[in-house]
Amino acid sequence: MKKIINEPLRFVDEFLEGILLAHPDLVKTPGDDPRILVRADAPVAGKVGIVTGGGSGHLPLFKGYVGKGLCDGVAIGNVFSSPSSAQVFEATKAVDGGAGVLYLYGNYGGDVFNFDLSVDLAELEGIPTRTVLGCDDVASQPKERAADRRGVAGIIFAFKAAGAAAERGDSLDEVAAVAQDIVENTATMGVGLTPTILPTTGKPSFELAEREMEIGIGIHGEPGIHRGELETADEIADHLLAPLMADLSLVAGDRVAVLVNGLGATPLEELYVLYRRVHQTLTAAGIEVAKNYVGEYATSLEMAGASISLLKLNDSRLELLNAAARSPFFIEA
Amino acid sequence: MKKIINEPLRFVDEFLEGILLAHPDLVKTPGDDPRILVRADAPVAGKVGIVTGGGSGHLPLFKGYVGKGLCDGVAIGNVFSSPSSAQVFEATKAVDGGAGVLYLYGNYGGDVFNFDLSVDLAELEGIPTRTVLGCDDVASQPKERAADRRGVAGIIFAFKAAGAAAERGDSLDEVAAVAQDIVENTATMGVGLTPTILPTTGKPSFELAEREMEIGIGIHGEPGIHRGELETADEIADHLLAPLMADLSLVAGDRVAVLVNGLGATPLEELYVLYRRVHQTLTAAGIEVAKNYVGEYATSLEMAGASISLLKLNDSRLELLNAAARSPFFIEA
Amino acid sequence: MTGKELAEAIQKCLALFTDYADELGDLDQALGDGDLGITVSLGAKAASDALSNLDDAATPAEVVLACAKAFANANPSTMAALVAGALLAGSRILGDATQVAPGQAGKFALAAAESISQRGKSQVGDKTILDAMFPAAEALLASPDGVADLSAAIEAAEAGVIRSTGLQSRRGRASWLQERSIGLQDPGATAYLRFLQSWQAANSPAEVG
Amino acid sequence: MTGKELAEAIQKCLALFTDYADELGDLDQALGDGDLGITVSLGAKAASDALSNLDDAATPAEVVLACAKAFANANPSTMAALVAGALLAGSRILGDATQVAPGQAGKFALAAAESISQRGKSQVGDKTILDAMFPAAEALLASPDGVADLSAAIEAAEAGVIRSTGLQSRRGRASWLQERSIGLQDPGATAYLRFLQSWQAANSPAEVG
Ligand SMILES: Nc1ncnc2c1ncn2[C@@H]1O[C@H](COP(=O)(O)OP(=O)(O)O)[C@@H](O)[C@H]1O
Ligand SMILES: Nc1ncnc2c1ncn2[C@@H]1O[C@H](COP(=O)(O)OP(=O)(O)O)[C@@H](O)[C@H]1O
Ligand SMILES: [Mg+2]
Ligand SMILES: [Mg+2]
Ligand SMILES: [Mg+2]
Ligand SMILES: [Mg+2]
Repeated sequence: MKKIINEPLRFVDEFLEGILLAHPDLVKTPGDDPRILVRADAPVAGKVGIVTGGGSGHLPLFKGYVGKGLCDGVAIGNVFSSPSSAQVFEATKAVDGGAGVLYLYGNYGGDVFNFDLSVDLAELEGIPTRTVLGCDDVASQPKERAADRRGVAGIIFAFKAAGAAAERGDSLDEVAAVAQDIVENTATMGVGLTPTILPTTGKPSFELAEREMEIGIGIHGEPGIHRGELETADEIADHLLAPLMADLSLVAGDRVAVLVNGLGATPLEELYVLYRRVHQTLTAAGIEVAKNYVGEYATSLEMAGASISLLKLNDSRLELLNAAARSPFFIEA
Repeated sequence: MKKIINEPLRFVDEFLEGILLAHPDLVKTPGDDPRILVRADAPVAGKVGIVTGGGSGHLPLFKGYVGKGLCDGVAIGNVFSSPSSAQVFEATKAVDGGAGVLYLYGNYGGDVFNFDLSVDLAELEGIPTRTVLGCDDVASQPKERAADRRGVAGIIFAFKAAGAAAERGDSLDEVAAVAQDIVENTATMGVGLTPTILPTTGKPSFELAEREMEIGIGIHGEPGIHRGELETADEIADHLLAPLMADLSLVAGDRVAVLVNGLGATPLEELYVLYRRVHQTLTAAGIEVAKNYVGEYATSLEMAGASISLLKLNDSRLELLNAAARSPFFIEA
Repeated sequence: MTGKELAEAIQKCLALFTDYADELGDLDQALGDGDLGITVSLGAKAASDALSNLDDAATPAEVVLACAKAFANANPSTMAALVAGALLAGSRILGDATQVAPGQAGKFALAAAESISQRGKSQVGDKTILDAMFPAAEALLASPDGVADLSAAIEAAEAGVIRSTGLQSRRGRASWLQERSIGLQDPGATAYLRFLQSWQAANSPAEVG
Repeated sequence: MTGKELAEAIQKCLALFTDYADELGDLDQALGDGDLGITVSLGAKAASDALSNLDDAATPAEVVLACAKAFANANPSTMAALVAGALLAGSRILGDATQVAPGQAGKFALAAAESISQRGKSQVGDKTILDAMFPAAEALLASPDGVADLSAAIEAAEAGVIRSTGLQSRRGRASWLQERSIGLQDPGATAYLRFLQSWQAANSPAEVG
């Protein structure tokens, strides 16, 4: 295990302390637990608050999407583990500006159980909440069970759109509806080449042979749907893209936003090689790429690999993506 | 070799095609060679142009620093190899707005020889040029031979400041003086944990044992100054920081900009663990961190490791860093 | 069994239980994300520490609640959240009494299983911890004298683990493997079995309560 | 030797020379960035291709210029830039003549070495390609009949490679190793030696020019 860390059990708190030291102008912690982080100006009176959260190890997810035009607060747990309900609730109180709070996070059991407990705590304090789950990984369930899919990189579309809706003054139900609309029109698929090593155990999250890849892998190393010989970039792009296009029933004339996301160790150069093929294939099919994101948006520590996400666009979705936003990791100017 | 690529010899052109497809609003290629890239609005009449360049494999360096308030153009070569003088010259012509062109790139023989040839070509066409070399890696030469050091991540400070100076209308000599001033006040030191594999040869750029690290390594895998057992994050931060503080003769009351840069495969979490220690150490020494950058700014494909750069600040340097800038990879809003 | 005795029995059991952390982590790696080993080690340590800090006069229900709280926050995860809720539900069986009454073990186990079933929207056959819990609870309920119970419960839990291995996972992370989950052993169900086995090994069978 | 004959001799030489690409890459890895193997393979291929496209009537100088241009652009790098400049300087020795005159090899080699020395601000003893080039040029100049030349030049270049291995690199990437460069063999000097050896193996010694 080759990591630049100190005591493994202090890893999460230490990188969070680093974030707080680096960006005091953008984010703060409401109490003294660095695992709860809210925008520097929280709570924003009269604005719907958005709280996200989940396990550590996915930077810039989740911490990186706290800011103006994005989420208001985040609670995160140990590497790949949920925050506690108490932490979620603390974030909730810190961002509540009187217009209610949307919980927007990935569909993982641990997170769901802990956020749901916080829903009850918030209700007791008179803070209305709504919950929308990111569930974009098409490799995890067939279309009929789309709501049971796990949430991966595509959730950033929902952060961006719901964050913009909240910023312009939409009500809690409206912001939740925006998030739900985005989630239902987002599809993602990933490929893994090398595993993540968990800092606390020192063990790889999965094992692949020297020339193997795994299509459909989850961002915690959850097994995928196809393991085989490493393919070329174009073949991989085709493998990932075809199910996404089918899932969203894309046809000529449609518009999409594309996210080519690196899982941690894959060079940006390779992500652009993938993007090239995705762009060419979509364009050839008469589908317009109206917005694109290429880089690391949701990682899995030092996993090598990538994911491709598509969001089917209409005018209102695109407008929300293009609205101004600013966090330490994400700027739309 | 586990890479998401197609034909290795097409790797560079393909990722550049991807960049051009993704960011037509920000960058363009003046002819049909994707290795030459200029800002979408180049040439900007009356403005000093800045051309940079070097080998591929360092994204977001160099391509990522072409935009408003940054460089105007770039010419890049094969992985870790120089662009040709013809390519540098083509970039020069495309960005020349009548106020001359600054060549600002890292101090590597291949680059120097090719940029110098282009200086002659530009002179023949009546385009005045100045050259400033990034030479911030303190591991490569002692202080007395500072001008012979190789250039690494710290060059982004010079891009940012010189770009801002050019944008506000400084003359060619003034922009060159800004770049030179920044270069002379920048110091960097890096650590490598795992090597890069060159796509064309499939060979690692160096070899380290399972628990080894190398301090002072170059971004092409050039050997460093100390190879030893992997240390904790805090020990590594201390190892890298002490020579930088000495090199810049920092004392209590000074202000600095800090760049904690990932070399490719190192998770952002680990960079923040390093930043935490750097920030704490500098603060404890009475040195103010007035600006910070944490992330991947100059990489070496999938090398695991990091570098720390310091820029000694004064008011004018800080003002230039804070000026607005925008490229596909770098936004200062 | 008083609250203090219960706390000691739990601590002894947990000391053995954490030896299974690696096994549970490995099983969770094959079917999920591999963190169950951590959840179990951190959770057991937190629960043990919480019990050490508890007043000697604490009732059995208070002992269980302290464990629930500690386990929930140590490494929050599916298992932590479900177990914490299950202990909460179980604690209600114990009421305010200063002693665990004979025969309460079965009711406790059943309430715990029902809580997980409700919160997890899951049943026996979904290949979760419940495939071990419900059969074990039934075995405990079948004979109220506590002695036969634990061995029978362990047998029932083990049978549940084995039976469910052949099924497809329908809940949680493992469900994403779809038909590829068939043949892999459920980590949560195994954790429950190992917990019962640790209890038996650590405490004389008669002490089960 | 006509331009056409020269072009063929170069192509035969380059075909053998590229076999050393791995060795040169490995040496460059130890002292630099490991790309010299690529520079040499891509450069040799580009030069060979350029020569194939050249008019049969091309003069020796035109042949050399075509190689220079191809090599400069194939994989631009220190070696590519220096070699291209060196060939340019050497081509001036050949003038407009349609034949390479006997004895011109030495003058060519010296002009080439001087060009690199000037552009690279480097001398013999700095542990670069020049530590092989200057001694070889002197050996070629010492006996004007071309036959003895090449073997003597190879010997001189080899001695230069060996001698410089004990020195500290003072130019280019290798200089950043400072005293740790001592004992490592210079890739550029080795490349020059391998080039001469390839020439000898590919072409009968008498053909050297
Ligand atoms: N909905 C559910 N109902 C009951 N048990 C569940 C449910 N989801 C998961 N489990 C149990 O939890 C175990 C995994 O626990 P854990 O590793 O903490 O989950 P995760 O890492 O996904 O948060 C599974 O083996 C299964 O026994
Ligand atoms: N200034 C110089 N003068 C002469 N030769 C040089 C100089 N710098 C480097 N070299 C030669 O170039 C060789 C390395 O070539 P190359 O691998 O192309 O360099 P790089 O990869 O650093 O661009 C060295 O082994 C040395 O012989
Ligand atoms: Mg988990
Ligand atoms: Mg090179
Ligand atoms: Mg798990
Ligand atoms: Mg080299």
